[in-house]
Amino acid sequence: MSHLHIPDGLIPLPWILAGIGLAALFVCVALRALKRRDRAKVVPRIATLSALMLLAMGLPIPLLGYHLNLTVLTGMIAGPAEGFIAVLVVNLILALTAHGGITVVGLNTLVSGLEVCLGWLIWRSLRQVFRRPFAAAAVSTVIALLISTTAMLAIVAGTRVSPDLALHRNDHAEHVEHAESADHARVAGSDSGSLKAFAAIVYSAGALGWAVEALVVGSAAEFIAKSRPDMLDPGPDRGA
Amino acid sequence: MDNAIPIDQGEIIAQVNCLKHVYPDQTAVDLCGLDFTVRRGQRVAVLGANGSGKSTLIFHLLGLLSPVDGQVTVFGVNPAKRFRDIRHRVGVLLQNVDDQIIGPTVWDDVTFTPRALGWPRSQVEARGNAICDRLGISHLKTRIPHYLSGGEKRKVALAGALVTEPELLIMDEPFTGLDPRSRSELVRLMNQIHLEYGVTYVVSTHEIDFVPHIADWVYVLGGRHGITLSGTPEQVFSQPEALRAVSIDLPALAELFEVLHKKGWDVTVPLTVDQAVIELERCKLDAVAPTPPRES
Amino acid sequence: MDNAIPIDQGEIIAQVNCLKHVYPDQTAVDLCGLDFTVRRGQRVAVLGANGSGKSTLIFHLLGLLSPVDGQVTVFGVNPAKRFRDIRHRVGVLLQNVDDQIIGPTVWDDVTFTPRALGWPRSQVEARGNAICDRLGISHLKTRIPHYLSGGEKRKVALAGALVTEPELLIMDEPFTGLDPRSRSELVRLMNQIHLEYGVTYVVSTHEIDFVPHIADWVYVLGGRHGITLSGTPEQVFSQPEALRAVSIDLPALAELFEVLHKKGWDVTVPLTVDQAVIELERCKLDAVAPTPPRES
Amino acid sequence: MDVQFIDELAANGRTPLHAALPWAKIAASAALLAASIAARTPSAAGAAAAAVIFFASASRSQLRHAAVMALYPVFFAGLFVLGWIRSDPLFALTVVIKAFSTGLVAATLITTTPFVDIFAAISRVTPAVVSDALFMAYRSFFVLINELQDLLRAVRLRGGAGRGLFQQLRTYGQVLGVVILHSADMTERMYRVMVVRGYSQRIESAREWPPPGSLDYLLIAYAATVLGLVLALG
Repeated sequence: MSHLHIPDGLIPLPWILAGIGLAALFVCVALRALKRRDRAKVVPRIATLSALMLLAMGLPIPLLGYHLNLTVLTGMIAGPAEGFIAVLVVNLILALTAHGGITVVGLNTLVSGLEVCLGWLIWRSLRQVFRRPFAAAAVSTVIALLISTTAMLAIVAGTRVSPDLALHRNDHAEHVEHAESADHARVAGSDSGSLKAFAAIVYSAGALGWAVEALVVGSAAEFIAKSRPDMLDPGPDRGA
Repeated sequence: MDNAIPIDQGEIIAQVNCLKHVYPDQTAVDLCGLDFTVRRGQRVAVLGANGSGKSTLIFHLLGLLSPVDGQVTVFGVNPAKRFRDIRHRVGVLLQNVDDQIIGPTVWDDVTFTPRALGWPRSQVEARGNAICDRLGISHLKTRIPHYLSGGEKRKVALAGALVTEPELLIMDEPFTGLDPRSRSELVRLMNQIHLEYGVTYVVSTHEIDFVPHIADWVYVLGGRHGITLSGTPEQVFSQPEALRAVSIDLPALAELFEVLHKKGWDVTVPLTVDQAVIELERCKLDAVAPTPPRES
Repeated sequence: MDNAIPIDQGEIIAQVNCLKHVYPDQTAVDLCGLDFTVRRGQRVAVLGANGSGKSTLIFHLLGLLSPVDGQVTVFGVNPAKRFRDIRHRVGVLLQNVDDQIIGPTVWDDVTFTPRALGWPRSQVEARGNAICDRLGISHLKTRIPHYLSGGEKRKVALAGALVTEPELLIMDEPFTGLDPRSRSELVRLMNQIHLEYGVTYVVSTHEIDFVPHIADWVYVLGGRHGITLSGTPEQVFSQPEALRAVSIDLPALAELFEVLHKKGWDVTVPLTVDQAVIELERCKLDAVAPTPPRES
Repeated sequence: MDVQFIDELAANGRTPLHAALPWAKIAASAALLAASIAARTPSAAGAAAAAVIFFASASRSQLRHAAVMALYPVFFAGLFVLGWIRSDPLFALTVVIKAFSTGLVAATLITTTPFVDIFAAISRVTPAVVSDALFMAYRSFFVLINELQDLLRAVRLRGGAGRGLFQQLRTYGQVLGVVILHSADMTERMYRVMVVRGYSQRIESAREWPPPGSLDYLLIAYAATVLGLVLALG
């Protein structure tokens, strides 16, 4: 719950297509950035990081409904280019296992991709600020997840000015009348209230999730920094 | 090395009776032949090919699996239910050494269990230092486990298992991945620990060559009924056909003496090179002596 | 099993001269003792304890590492620069079998290299089917690798290495993680392939017991100068002190005969149980025969 | 989410759906997915859900596993529409039903069709790096999960993850750190294997399938009919 998987059937088609298009664009950018590197090196790196994210999700966190994502840690280790493709791979597998919608793979990838990129950026700048890698990693995680959750809320808000609009957006003639006549009233009033309620739930439940994720990512980063500092070294060639 | 003190009696500290286990994928393991008993002070080897149920047996002793049928008792309790109560009395060395070293440094790892059990700091320090000295890894304390050799990692894991001074040490395939020198070193350490701490141990292995050096009691797993043979190494090795039936080949020495025996030499199967030399020298003396060679 | 055809002459297909390598962490490996030469049709074992430089040598032969100093030549080219050119002539089996299977199914994996090399489909099919038949894994073709046993995975990896019918097969510690039965099976397969395809192979191992069964030429790694011994298994095993100096213990049989020899028995070190029986029977006959036993 | 368990269901199951050809199942699933999403009213969504449940029941006893998996998107959908339950309960209900039926379609497909076959279909529309990473991620997952399970077992035997949630999460972080270190080594080994085995183009799956049978045509016809009906219903 440190991050939400958007299910199918909620988001209207234009947003779905926009999500897929934008995700595809970013994948292209990432692939271009990786072009100079040896593919035999890049592919196993992306693959193992994806596998790690999937593994972490299965870790039995003793809090109901929570699971880890490791998106931020992936960003810290792999940088944005490899990291973005890794979250695409993870989201594809998650969609197949009903853990996030199939049609919204694009949007879900954009949200987790944002976490990867933010994780990479914030970690790079915070490493100089905090002496302990634990603190730098934990704070990076919280900030990245806070921003990505907000982005996800923005998507929901953007797609759902009116619930009926979400349902009927692609209607043809016979439904237009119904959509327009019945729902105008609701758009302004109750929906902004619903969104606020939704945001309140997401932020408060999310905060606990961020704390869990931050603790685990912090400890993992500390362990790696001790054993193999080079893995977390923001080397110049990792960036996109 | 052979400080074997065969013990057929004494306090029983672990026992498995007619164990049956079914894995989630429906693979059934049946360890329902002979009973499995560990007595205080024994060095017990569990010998079997891969897939014969060695790990299943070990996991039941550790309470990691719960039997479908049959009984498992360790220090009087059912480990599947109450392993917590006996945790400080049981040390564990699992098969893959890389997957059991958790601490970021050797010292963190060696002292993991007493810290997790909430022991006072002074006691953690004392025990940790003592066991590191004992196993000769004091110089590694600040090192990062990832960069140690396989043999060194084994010692660190062993120290982590022994730091609580357990009465029973359970080792699952501890020789896997070690080169011959590190294996011999481990055999030496196991016996040293047995002598000095009086620790009882159970070790599963598919390396038959080591059995005479590490065990005074052997259980052989395999075949339809699970535990098919048990006895001292001498007793077990004198049944080559029974061993082959469960896919275990004799050590080269034993095989040599089996062939010699079939060819009419008056020899018994030796467990070590020294014993083999004595046997052969005796045979040769017999041969040159006035009594006619006993050809069968 | 011992179809040894010791070849000291013949076309040299791989050669390493005074190799020096420095890893990024500044560990230096110096393989500058004896030269390392592989001739067509040889079965070469590279024997050494962990950390003696076996993998370094193998990685240089495969062009995965580039030497700081010294020369590596395989099929006349420098593999670090032009491994692509000789890839279809070299089959490779690396240490950890789990990381080695790339294809999503057994068939995809076995045919990976010929497809990557762009061979025509019909040839890929023919070769793939032939090698699967040969190694007895045809029934596994559609299986997903992670459901295979360790021994089956090894065979799949071996099939993937042999599918291009390479002239040279390079294996890094292929026995690691296998139980004794799977190891014997692998030894049998290696020899079968050697006989049927005439493939030359180089195998690194720390398991000295297998060397007589898999090699007709042995290089021993260890000590300051890297390659310290070379010769036929008989020649190498008759130098127990030199082996011990590089942390390699003799197999039990060889050790027994070394002791017997020291005690004045007129025996040479055997490589197999059969040879040992012949040696001992001869000795016994000598002992009872009228000629006085040759005590030294 | 238990990838290992799902994989075992798909690889070892023996039901009519397992017997159907992967491409037929994928096509049928796509049509059912479209039908579920296209439903705009609670009744249409309910009809689509019933059709999906009927389809999924061809996986016999595995249906319950797939249904449990489908509860996850239901949970999230519930969260998303929480604010609308009072203002527009029908909308909320529709979204939740749709989340269930789409989830059940995906879950049924994945528990009756090995990942490999689905990946092979995906790899036709994705760049090589992505599809190769997909195949290899899947392999790596099964190697690494054994390691993670071993480590967690070791933690348990060695005294537990610690007292209190804070300490436990710290230990989990450490354990993940160990797995990440090992995965870095594994990456290096995979690189070597790929170089010596001639990796250059892309990893492919060349599973061969028998010609489609009546079951395959039946699945597709059924799904297409459902889609048509739902579109007609609105």
